[in-house]
Amino acid sequence: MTRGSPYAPHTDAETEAMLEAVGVESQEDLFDIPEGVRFDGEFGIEARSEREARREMSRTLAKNDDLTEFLGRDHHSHYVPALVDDLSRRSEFLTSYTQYQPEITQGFLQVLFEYQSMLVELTGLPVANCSMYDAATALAEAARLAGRVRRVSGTRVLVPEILHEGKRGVLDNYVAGTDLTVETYAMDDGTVDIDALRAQVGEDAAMVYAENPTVRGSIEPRLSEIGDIAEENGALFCLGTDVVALGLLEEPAAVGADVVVGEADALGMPTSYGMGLGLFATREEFLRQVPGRLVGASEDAADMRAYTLTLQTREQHIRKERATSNICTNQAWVALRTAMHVASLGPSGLVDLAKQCVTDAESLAAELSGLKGVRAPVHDRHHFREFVAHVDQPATAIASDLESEGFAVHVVGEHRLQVCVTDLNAAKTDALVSAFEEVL
Amino acid sequence: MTRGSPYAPHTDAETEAMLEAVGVESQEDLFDIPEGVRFDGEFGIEARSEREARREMSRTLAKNDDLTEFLGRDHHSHYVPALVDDLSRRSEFLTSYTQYQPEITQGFLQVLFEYQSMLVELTGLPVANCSMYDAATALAEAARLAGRVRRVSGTRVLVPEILHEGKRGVLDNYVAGTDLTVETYAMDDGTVDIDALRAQVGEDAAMVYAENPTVRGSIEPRLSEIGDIAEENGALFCLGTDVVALGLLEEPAAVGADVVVGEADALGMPTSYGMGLGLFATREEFLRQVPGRLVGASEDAADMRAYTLTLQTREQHIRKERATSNICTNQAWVALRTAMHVASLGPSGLVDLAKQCVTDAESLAAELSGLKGVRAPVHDRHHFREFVAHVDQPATAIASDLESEGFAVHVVGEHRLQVCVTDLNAAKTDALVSAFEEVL
Amino acid sequence: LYEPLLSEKNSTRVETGEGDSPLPDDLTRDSVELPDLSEPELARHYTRLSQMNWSVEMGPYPLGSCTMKYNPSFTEDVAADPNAAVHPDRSVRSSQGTLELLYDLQDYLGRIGGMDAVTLQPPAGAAGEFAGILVAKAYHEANGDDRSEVIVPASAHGTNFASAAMAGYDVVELPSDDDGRVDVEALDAAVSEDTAALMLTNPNTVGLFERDIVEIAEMVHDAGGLLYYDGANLNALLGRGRPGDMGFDIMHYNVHKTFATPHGGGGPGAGPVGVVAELAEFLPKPHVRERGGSYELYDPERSVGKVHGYLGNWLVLVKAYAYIARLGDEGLADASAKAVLNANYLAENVDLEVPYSPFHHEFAATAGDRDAADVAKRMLDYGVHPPTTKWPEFVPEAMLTEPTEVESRDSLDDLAHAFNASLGDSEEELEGAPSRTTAQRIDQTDAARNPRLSWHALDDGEE
Amino acid sequence: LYEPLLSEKNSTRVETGEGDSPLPDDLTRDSVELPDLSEPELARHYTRLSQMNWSVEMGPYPLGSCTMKYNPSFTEDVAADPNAAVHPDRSVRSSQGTLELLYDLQDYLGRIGGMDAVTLQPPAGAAGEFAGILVAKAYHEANGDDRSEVIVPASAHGTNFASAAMAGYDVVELPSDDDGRVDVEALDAAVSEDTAALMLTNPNTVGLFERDIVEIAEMVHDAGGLLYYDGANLNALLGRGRPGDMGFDIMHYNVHKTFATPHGGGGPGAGPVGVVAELAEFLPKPHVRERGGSYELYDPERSVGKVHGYLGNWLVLVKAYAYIARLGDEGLADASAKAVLNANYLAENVDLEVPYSPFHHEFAATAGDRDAADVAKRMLDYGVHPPTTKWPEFVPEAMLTEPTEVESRDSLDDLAHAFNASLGDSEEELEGAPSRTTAQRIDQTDAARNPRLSWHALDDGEE
Repeated sequence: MTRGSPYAPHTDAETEAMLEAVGVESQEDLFDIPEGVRFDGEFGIEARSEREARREMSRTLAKNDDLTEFLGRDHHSHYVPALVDDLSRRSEFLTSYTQYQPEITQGFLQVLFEYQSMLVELTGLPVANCSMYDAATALAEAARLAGRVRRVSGTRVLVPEILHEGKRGVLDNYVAGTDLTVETYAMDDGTVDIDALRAQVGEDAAMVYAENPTVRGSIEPRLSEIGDIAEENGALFCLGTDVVALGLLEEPAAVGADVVVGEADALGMPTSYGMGLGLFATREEFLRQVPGRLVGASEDAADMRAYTLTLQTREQHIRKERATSNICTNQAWVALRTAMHVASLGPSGLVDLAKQCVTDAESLAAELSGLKGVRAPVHDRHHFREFVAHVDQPATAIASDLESEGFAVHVVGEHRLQVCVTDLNAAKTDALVSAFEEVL
Repeated sequence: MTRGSPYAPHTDAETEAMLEAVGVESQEDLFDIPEGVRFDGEFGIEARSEREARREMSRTLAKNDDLTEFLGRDHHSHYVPALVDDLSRRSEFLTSYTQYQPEITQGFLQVLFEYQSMLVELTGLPVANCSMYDAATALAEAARLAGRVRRVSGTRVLVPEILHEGKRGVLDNYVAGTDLTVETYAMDDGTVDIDALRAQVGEDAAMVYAENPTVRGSIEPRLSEIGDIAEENGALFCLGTDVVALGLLEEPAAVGADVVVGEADALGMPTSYGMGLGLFATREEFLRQVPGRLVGASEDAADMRAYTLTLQTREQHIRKERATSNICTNQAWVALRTAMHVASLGPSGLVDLAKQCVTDAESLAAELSGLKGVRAPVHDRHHFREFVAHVDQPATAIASDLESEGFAVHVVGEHRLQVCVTDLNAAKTDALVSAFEEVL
Repeated sequence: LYEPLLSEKNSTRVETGEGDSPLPDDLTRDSVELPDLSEPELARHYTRLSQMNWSVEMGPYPLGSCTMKYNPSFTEDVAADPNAAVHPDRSVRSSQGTLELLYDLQDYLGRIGGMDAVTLQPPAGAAGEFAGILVAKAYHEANGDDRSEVIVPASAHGTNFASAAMAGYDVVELPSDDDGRVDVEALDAAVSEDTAALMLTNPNTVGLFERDIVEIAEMVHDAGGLLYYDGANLNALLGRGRPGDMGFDIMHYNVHKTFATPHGGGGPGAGPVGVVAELAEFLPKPHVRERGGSYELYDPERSVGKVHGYLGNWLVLVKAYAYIARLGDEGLADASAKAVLNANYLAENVDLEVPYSPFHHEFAATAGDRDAADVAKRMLDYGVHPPTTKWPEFVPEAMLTEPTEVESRDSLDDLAHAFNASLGDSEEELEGAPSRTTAQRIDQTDAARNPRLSWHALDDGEE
Repeated sequence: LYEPLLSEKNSTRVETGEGDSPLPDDLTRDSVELPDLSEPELARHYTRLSQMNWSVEMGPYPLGSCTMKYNPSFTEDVAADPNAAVHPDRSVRSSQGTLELLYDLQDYLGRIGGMDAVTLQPPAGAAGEFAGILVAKAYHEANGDDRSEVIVPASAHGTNFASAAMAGYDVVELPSDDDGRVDVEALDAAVSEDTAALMLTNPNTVGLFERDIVEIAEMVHDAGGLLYYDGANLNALLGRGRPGDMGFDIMHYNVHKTFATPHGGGGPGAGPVGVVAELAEFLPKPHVRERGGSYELYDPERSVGKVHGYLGNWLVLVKAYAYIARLGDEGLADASAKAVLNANYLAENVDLEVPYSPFHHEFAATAGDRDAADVAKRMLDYGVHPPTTKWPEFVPEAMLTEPTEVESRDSLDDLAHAFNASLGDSEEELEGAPSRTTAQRIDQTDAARNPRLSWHALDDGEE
């Protein structure tokens, strides 16, 4: 019926009638583009049928090797219940816009309110926004918040020397336009070197950032001391974590965290090449400095509870260059999926999954350590999902050989591999150990 | 949280409270089963997590070889637009029951009304029901209808000698409890031998059944003569076809068909191991003899148009042993998918797809005929989707060799293969021809 | 809320001769007129229609005898596995995955019903009944035994009568006794050498277990007849009792009831049939068996033949398998426990008399001096789906209610509230109901008297 | 219509020490309290909530500047391909499928925008703006050129201001001229050796094409500044004009607008950034390139570094690719044609003055003496989603309306009716609106004055 866009419903007759109603002769007459900058429409992109587009893309994607991934490092995934796919794909959620008309978008607003509530529960902090892009941008926004709040006078942002390069890169860019500077502090056996940190921090620190677990999977044993150090020096304590770890590890509020950032998409999303969901929670006193959207409860004209985006005067579409952030489109639909996944797990399911992250990593490390030429974990710490293994042979060669056997692991040093185990690959740990034996 | 069924929401505390409200001590107390026939619950079926169940079944299904199927013979499929999967899976459609409360099931009723309407348009007959199980049961119900209607006095059901064995088998069973008998008539070069049929039919015929296209893919050139023969002998003319063929081949009503049966799931469903959707359409005069459900338009108390199941006094839940059929649960959701697919194609799309069924079969037959030791099509007829090819070598051996090359075709005789091409495998016809060259 | 028909939005008539036609004119129709809309318009049409439809994911669906449980999402994903999309005419060698799954499902169902062999071919419960009765008939014929009658309790599902009649049997209707169960004396009188089979539902259609089942089985067997189990109410018995252990010879399973495959607004279902060993050779063809670690199709020696063109509703069977595998022994037994608990709890909270008890998964309340159908329509206004009404007929103004195990106590309380509030409303309110729904009360009489079964049959001026 | 919070249905507090804990107590929290519900209850919760939400599959969503088009279903299936579920730390060798797709999308976007190199890393439009401004900054710094200002028209999207400020620039606001376009004289006065960049949307936020774009580009370039194109309105230009051809040096694309990826109630989006050849070495790292038939990641020589932890919103990019591949040249050009036609047709039928024209894909009507926000609320009662209101600010009581190409004439007529009927209603009706919606008018002031941002913050007694 239609030529051109299959998603434009106009029949030729309708187009004609509409042109007539508008009072022009052709579609071209509606474009007010000077001749010199007109374009002839020839991009050289061939139109495909739906079937062809699917087949072609499916073939392209099939060029990704079929590997069992033991990969983590800030991008984790767990088994996503079918319920989440099914319900999140409902077009009422998937194809809706930001809730600028709350009276007809109560459904999504309530889901986001529930998502915020879950993060409030898990972090112990009373304010959680309804998403940042990912953990890296959430951390960077936390630093900018530290730079804005009145009680902080310093300008130095302290981050651990072992940090995901993506986080560091984004942080550097986000603070480049401010008077903040970023520096690293030392680690000791995989977690914070408390004494070194204490010595380094000083009164001109704006923020101390630490992670639990670290990007290496180590569980930080002295969190509250870090919080104390930050507080004593008038700096904010920003804690990086993820939504599963929050189910078991120390509650951030209890160790003095002022801001919690991290990845929430470890629940709700399949492995998706680094696509994330930045969680961001903080204290009440920083409410008006929070970046991103917030959903609040209110009442409607019939005095029924209703939800709405609120405190929008922080945002760019109102405050322009004085906004707390430029973020506009966020990761709302990912947050919806995460909330669904958390709800599917329930409290026991979440705690159990988190425990499994500890025990599975522990077991796999022990099994690998049983092999000649491997020692794991390298760090004398408890671990969450992942750990570093020392290999006597060059790590790159082993990783490459493992890839030929169908497994992917991280190379994190000349003789260091990093291995991550979740419920998605736990059934394949024996096979991984055998492959190690094969290639060592 | 729950043990036992993951789909029963009861917490232990709730179960206790509910037992107390009912006034019993344990769940077991609610069962009034004599001791001698109680069962201990040990089926020996192990419970799996959702993830395990999916993985296990996915592995089992992966034991089906990855073949490109050139298979048809009454079970056809075409590319199903993503829209159909997406919308048909909406739980409001998928998880609803038969529309016994029409006031809250207008949505599904309207879809079924639209499905009926599409079949009315395509068959030219004014009454189409909203589904039979498949073409075989639809044919068998047509014969039973012929046995019931007043204007038919005969008892012989005439069917072509070339007929899908499933259809014949079901027909035999459905008429076994009646005074109808089934006999075959001769074919001539793949379609009805008109003279033989005329000679055979006689006044005691209840129904003459013919197909267009036949199970071999041949297009019947003398349909209206068959209709005339049936009419002249006081028998019903039942025509078997499918929903795509209806878009191009002669309109059943125009050739005198009294009942049209066939598969409608050639649109709307993936290849699904023979799962079907029986289409059933007939003349107004047989309305009260129609098996299965009918949706009709009516008005509600506000005088708005509304839809409802109607003429239910034909059905088993009202009429019991005097019902027109025992069918209760039918293929409503498949009908919904078929209607969505027809709507997605639109009239041009349907006609074009039907034309492609003719041209693709023709081209492939010509290409195969170009190979030494192959002649196709065997029948000097036009073909729809599929055709029979003569092979000099034993057909079974060739089919088996083709399977090793990754292709499936039918063996329909010692030296005969049947090959079916649709938009799903059309891109692989060159590869099939090459495989033939390889194995000949 | 009103959504025009597709045909009212835009239709086009296309001449088949337009463009190149690959066929001579005399083999083609002239033209075809169909709705002609773009994908966004269709997406909205069907989305809006879906929003005008009740479903089990919206709330309770307590239709007695229909067992409308929650349909787990993941079973859809399993059925959508590309490896499940295979043609039935593939070679057995290249279909091992499908055959293994079917074989295992035969096995599971056999265990669950206490049956020795199971066919998966019948595409719905009624087709299963028909297949089962064909098996009985073939068995008697093989014994040279000419029997003409099938006995069916008056309270049985309508399909029992219809299926027996389709197979050519005379149907003998059996009254219920005062307790709502099979009248054993009446049965004794009815059973004879003409009895091919007795078809029973157990628990029966008011939820009562047929306590005399062993005696009943003996009576039928002594007369040379077979005992047929209608699986519609099997959800009440999962893990608690097996038809095979009670003396049933043949049974069907309703997978969309007991095993939570989605009902799809009317279907597709699947109606596997289980039989005792003696009857296995009569099952429909082909059947799946295992030989030396691989699976094959074969025709049982004295097969009754076909009840479906191929092997039934494959994709439905996949979902049933997934459900059974998910629940396992413990889940299945819990399903029946919670189904029965829910029915009892709900009945406790509904202000209606329930004449027959102890019931299991469902109960037949009586609306007394109110019209059950009107009460049901009024319940729609309270935002729930009402129970089955006016059936079974021996319960006056019956409201046959089956909440299933998936309802929580909260939702049962809501349901009870809807019952009780409706019962508290005036006759006028009941007769005027529903008023808060997509459509108000629909004129069924006019629909049947003046059938308009397609958009062609609607007057142009009609709205 | 009211759905309780998950927490109001059932919550449980679980002690982490219950059962075996693999960690010492001092490393764990004591307990966690979360909603505790079964799958059927969750399915109903989210199904009901979905039914309380407007979406583009329900009807028109004519939010000006938001380009809410139909999102083709098939793109979801492509994104759900198991082979798309890969980790970014895989080796390049084992990620060739992903890299090829990204590379081809870089290429497509380059062609569409007339740009020489494109990064896909920014996870949203605003992130794209930020990345683009970082590129400009790096370019100037590389030239030893210290520039402190970014010029932004007063009518620009708020993100332009915020993104420039985030990068450390002073924002210079440029007034519109009387015709609603860039005031060229004011620009001439504003441009200086401090000008790092001018950020422009074209067509601008009232749908007008900046006719003087070539002159504007020259002015900015002559002063040593760069010209930045905000891609929010690119849907108006597809196949008709390319930012690169107009003199823009940097641009971002909003894939959820122009390329129909679903907006997901707020995101995720993706904001690829295209640049001219001279700026390619500054793009974020890593970048995808092709070498001898295979694809690899590399760091551009003077890369600005990272704007996302990994490579952005991969699954969104997959959907954008699918959309572009489906439409091709002809479809893309038709999209802009129909988008512009629809806006013009709708404006013709709405009884409101449109002060600025000729507009393209959107128009800013003025509600005159009515409150635009009230008119919008009243439109909700007529069953449509209203336009963007009170923005851009230089249009009094603006109703910025963008129907996009996916609306049919019928749906535009319905939309016009909703406009006109609302305008015909009384002040009381407008102020009391909406009344036919899930919620009535919501108190925004109270929400902000008394923030309740989680279920913990709600009073127990509140309903």
